[in-house]
Amino acid sequence: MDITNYVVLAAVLFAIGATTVLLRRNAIVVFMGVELMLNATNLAFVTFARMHGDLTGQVLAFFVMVVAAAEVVVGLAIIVTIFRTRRSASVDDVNLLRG
Amino acid sequence: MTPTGFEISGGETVLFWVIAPLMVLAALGLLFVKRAVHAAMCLVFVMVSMAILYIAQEAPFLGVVQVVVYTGAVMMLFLFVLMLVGVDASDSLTETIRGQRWIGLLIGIGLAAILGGVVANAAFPPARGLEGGDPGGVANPQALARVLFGDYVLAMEAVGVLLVTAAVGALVLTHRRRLAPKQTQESVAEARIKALPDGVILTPLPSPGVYARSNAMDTPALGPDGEQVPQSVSRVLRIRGQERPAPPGPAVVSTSSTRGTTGSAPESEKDA
Amino acid sequence: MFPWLTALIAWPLVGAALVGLSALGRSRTGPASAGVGLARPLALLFSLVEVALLVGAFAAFDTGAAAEHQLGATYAWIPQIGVSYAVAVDGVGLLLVALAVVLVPLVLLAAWKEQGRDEVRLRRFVGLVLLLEAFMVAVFCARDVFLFYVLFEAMLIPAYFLIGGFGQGAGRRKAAVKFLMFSLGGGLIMLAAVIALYFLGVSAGVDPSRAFLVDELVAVDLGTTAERLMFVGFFIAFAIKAPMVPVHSWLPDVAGNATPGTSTLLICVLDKVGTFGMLTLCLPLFPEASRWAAPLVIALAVISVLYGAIMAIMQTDLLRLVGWTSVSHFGFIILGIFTFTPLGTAGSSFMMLNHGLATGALFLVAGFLVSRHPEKSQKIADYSGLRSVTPVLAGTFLVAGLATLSLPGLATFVSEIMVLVGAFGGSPAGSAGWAIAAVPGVVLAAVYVLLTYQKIFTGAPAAGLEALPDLRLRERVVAAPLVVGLLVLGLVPGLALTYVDAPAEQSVALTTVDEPADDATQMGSDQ
Amino acid sequence: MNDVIGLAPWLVGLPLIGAAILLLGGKATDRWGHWLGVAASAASAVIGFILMFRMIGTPAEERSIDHHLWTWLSAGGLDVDLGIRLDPLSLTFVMLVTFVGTLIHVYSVAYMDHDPHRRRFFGYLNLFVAAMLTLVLADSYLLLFVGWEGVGLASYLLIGFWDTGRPSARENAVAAKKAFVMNRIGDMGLIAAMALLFAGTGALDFGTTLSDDAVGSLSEPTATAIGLCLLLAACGKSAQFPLQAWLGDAMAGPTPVSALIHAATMVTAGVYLMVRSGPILEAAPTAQLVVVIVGAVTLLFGAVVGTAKDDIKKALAASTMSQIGYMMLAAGLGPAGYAFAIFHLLTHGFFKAGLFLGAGSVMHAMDDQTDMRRFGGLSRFLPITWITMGLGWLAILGIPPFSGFWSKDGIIEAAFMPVEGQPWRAWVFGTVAVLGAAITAFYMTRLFFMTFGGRRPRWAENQHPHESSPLMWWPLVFLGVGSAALGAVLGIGGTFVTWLEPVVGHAEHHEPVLPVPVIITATLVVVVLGALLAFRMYAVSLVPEEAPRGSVLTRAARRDLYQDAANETLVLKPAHGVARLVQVGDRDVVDRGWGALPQAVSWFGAAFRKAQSGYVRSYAAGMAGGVLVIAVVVWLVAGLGGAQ
Repeated sequence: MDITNYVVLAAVLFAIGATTVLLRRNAIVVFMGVELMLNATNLAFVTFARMHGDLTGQVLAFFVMVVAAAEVVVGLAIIVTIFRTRRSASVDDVNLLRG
Repeated sequence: MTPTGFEISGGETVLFWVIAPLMVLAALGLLFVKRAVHAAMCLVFVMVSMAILYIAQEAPFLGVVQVVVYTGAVMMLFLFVLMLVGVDASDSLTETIRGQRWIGLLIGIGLAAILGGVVANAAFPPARGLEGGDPGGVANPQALARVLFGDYVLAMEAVGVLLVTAAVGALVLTHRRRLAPKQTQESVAEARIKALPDGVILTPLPSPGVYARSNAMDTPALGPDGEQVPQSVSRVLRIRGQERPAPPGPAVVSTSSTRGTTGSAPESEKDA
Repeated sequence: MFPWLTALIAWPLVGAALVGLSALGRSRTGPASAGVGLARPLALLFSLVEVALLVGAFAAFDTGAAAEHQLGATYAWIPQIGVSYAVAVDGVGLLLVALAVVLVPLVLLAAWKEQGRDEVRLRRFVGLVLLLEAFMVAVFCARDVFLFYVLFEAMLIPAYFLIGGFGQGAGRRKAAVKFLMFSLGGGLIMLAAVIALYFLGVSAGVDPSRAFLVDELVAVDLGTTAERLMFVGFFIAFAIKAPMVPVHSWLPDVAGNATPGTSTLLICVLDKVGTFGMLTLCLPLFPEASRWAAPLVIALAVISVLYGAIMAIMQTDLLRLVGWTSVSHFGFIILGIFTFTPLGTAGSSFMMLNHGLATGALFLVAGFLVSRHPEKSQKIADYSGLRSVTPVLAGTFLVAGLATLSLPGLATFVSEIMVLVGAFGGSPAGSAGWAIAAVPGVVLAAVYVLLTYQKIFTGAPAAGLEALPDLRLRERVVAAPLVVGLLVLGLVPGLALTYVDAPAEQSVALTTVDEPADDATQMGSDQ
Repeated sequence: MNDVIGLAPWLVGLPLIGAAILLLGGKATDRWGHWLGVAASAASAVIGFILMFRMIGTPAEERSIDHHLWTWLSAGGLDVDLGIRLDPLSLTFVMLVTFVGTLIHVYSVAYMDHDPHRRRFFGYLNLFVAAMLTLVLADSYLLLFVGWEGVGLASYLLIGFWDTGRPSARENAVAAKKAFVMNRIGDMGLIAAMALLFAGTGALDFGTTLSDDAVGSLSEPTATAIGLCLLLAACGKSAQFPLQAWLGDAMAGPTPVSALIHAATMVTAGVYLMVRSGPILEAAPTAQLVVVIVGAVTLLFGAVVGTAKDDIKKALAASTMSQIGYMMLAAGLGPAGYAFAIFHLLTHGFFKAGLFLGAGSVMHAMDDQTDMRRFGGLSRFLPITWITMGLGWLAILGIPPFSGFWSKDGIIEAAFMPVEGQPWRAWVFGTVAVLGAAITAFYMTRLFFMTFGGRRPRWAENQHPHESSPLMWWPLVFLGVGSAALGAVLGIGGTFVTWLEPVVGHAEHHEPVLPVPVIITATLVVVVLGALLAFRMYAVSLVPEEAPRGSVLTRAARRDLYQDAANETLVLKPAHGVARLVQVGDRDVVDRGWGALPQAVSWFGAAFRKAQSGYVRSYAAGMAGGVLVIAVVVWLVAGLGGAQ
């Protein structure tokens, strides 16, 4: 088997995550899509680390995880706050950005 | 796996071809399942699978971290929030923005295609494997630790600060300032009595099914006047449309009393 | 040596900051608040000290070498891209600086009562005027193309607020936006040319740390196409500012809606940047392209002369009318510059000064007139027979008007005749014909000035205007220096011509370097 | 001579100072201001006398002096000094302007006695004197132009002197504007002439431009163009055809103004310009011919108009126009005519000023009535006016030995001079000149007898005519004496012609196509016939109080041969049409064109605004799509790069 299969898998997962972000209305599911994209990236990092024989890829993946954790914390807090004021978790209900 | 030559073992190949399709399926579940909880479970599956792949790819530390951080912490957090938020119409899969579905799908497929195409067409150097690149031959967690706390110690510290900041930020964001005086039992009681003329019930709401003949969570209670009290059913059930009207007469009560819950669930799902 | 120019630039900035800062924390209301009394004298004091600085600069200026850029100072500003703070003036620049510096106190004095008792507006007004003064002085001194560009755009800020915030007309905001859009549009095109100039200059061997200095760029050969393109870029910006037909549309609206003081600063001084830029940037930097474009430019200039005059005749609004007269006069100035004769160029340089004095006087006096009307009407038809009511005002208006129609004996005549006679012997093809075509402008000028005078000041006084007060002492103090200046410069124009003659010769010499000899025979002066 | 030359600038300076004091001094000078004005003018006249006597005392070849004052403008190859040129020609004008001017100043003291703005009037008069003297003393075309426009300004101010507070105020103001604008049309010619001169000779001062070298260097087309441009200027200033229309309306000004500016001095500046520019005209025979034609046309035009006017001032104005036509005609005849042009200008200055002041005196007596049909039989009540105007009448008719005879006869003789190659010219212009003399005799006699003659007065109610105060009639006496004797004094023996020779050059003597005695006799005969005809119509028979309808020609003449209608149709209406076109074009094409730009921008903005739905997912789709596009582009570019 070719090691690049891992990268292809990562790409597919990334695309699915992106599609989730675009298609789902529930903010929490959208968030999950983001997580999926991050994980897909991590897979690619790990694979590249193995491919090049360089641990930096794994280090980067590690940092991505940490940052992702921080992001989840803040993101979910925001969702909760918004839900409190608007009683809705739909991203479409928050359209204050309309021009 | 030898340091000089690198070749993916047959076991790993099998593992990959078993896990990868399942992962893709689970990921697609994120797109297509209706309930957020189910989506979360799909994601948990993807993440655990990914941990397995990490371990297979000579990253045992990351595999463990993946399980602990993502599956253990992050996804739990998601579930907690889901619990807090509950369910609402946003779970629906009907599209409200015109054209968004096709645009999204197109972009998703396009991304997959282009990323896949790039990977397929790229000329990678011959894979080396991690042992080959580490002359010291140190096992993974230690080697990783050496890099992390050696070359990247500053980034490590910064990330620590980031995490603390995020935690504090979340606290600040979710913290609610008290706008009204604290409610005591006394004040609640006074308020209820004051609102009595408006038709508010003085007593606490009855539990669902208390005065009903069938003792079930999804059946509204009957008031002393024999009318149904819809508020007595959990909000979640009401939003999902899973509540069940109280049976009209005493004749029906005796027959449905035992099988009420199990019999009603498929029905209500059909309604939705 | 004392840095006269830097001092002239910095001093109004200090004044603007002081007046602006002292506005903080003061109450907006309150009857007879003490603050009203402070801002105006403070600003006036600053502008008068500026005049004193100007006298110093004149004393330090060597008139024998008026073509040289003097009193200079050059410091690196953004050395990475070769931008310098470089200031210096030749005779023309110095005269225009003088025009700006002299008009500001007069405008402040003229607008003394304009803002009523509204302290905040008053402070804003005088602060903006001082800010504008600093920018105007700086732009006439700038010897670095980038610095010039920055100031060229920076001037728009105070000007925009002065037009939009303090006008009398209902359409002042719209006029301010129109002004801004036109100016920014031109500025944008100019910016492209400035950047191109930098890169071409550096690639042609200019020291990258001094790559925007005009003196460095003058010697660069840019190649025909590039030179023409850059000329067009600069010229459009200057033509909009000048304003030349057909990019003049913003001017009448501004003139009709801004306060007379704003119009004075804007049209009499700030707009000179356009013609000044043509003279000191377009011609020296792009001599070949200037010659290439001259026939078209001259044609447009003459069209401006006649067009502006005809439109002025057709106006019903007094201040708009004055605005249109400027379109006509700027046409003369551009005509003189692009005929490439020492006489025409010197005439244009002189006319820049004279137009400032004459039109400034006309704007301010018209403002005095409008301020007397019970409804502050600007409609000419609302006035009648005022000569018997306000004889001094009528006389001052007539003198300002006569200056506008270039009556001999006043300075405007000298410059106009220099431009016309110079243009007649001009070297671009057909300039003699265009010069003759511009001559009817003097008749049209007589028509618009005297027609206006006739409508406003003769006949029976209009109802409600029988008891208007005549010019007050303050207003006479405003008008007197302008009138005296026009008279003195008309009888002894040498006072100013010493400053513009040598630069004009040099400018013409620069543009004739490329094609020697053959046009010299066309010039009358050589025979 | 050089010891008094320093006085010359004061000729201009004193009236200028007077004007400044009177105009800026305000009400404080109301009480004595008019006397200051008289003094300033009189002082100028005294200086003029001193200069002239010294000039007479110098040899003929030294009689042209350029007195440099200061460098006026020196830039770009044009060097013009502010300087004074003193020569017999300019001194003649100085004498005319200051002497007649002073008389009219004195006259005005009484004439304007009741006007509350008398001080301002004298300020303007002094301004006029200063400007007129600048005009004639200038040593360059540029400085001449200063005076040229200066007198235009003074004329504008004085015609419109009564521009408020009277029923006719607006009309006066319009008349003033008309005069100035029509003068400006002429000034265009002077500006163009200066441009041509500078291009051709590189200078604008008389000393250089009129020298033989400079004139010789001009090509004939250039010289013709310059000559025609100068003629245009002269037409504007001297009310010559086709720029004559303003002069009649200019009578809206106070009568002394009409006498000084619109009869004696300013309107003759055109003739001065022609004579001064003689060398250039001589180099351009075509231009000369046009000058003569213009003079001849105006001569007849003014004379015809004069026969029909009932307004005494307008009749005199038409006469002025006609007389200047004579001078113009003479000025176009070359050196032979110059001296007589100036001579006639001088005598005309006296007798026409006298006639105008007399008319003013009559109006003063008749409560500002100007309609001659309301006069009649005034000789008994205004004896001094009658006699002085009678002298003026005889002078303008050219009856020997009154002064008009000496100058006008010279012009008629010069008109009969043959021109080489163009034999028709002498006959045509000579005949026109004689014909003009006949018509002049008719309308002047008509004017004189309608005013003073007739047994039955046609006055309005409550008229009590009385002779004016001495301040008014003494000037009349001086001018009357001048009208009677000046011609003989200067004309017998050719004194005046000799005096002017250093400037205008010596005319070679030709014989007219007819013998001189024949011309004189023929002229006198037609003049007497014309006068007798008028006498029969207006003195013997009764003059109707209302003007009869008259023939077509009479009606046309009454309306100035439709000059205003012609201007209206040929110039004003088309000009107004052009102006409307420009105005509409500016609003609908230029302004709207620029307005379309922001409109287009805002249209695009509105289109793009729809994309700003506010839905985060749409934005995310946008971003993702953007990423996709960039990825594709990078991939393609990288692929291409890799292929190379």
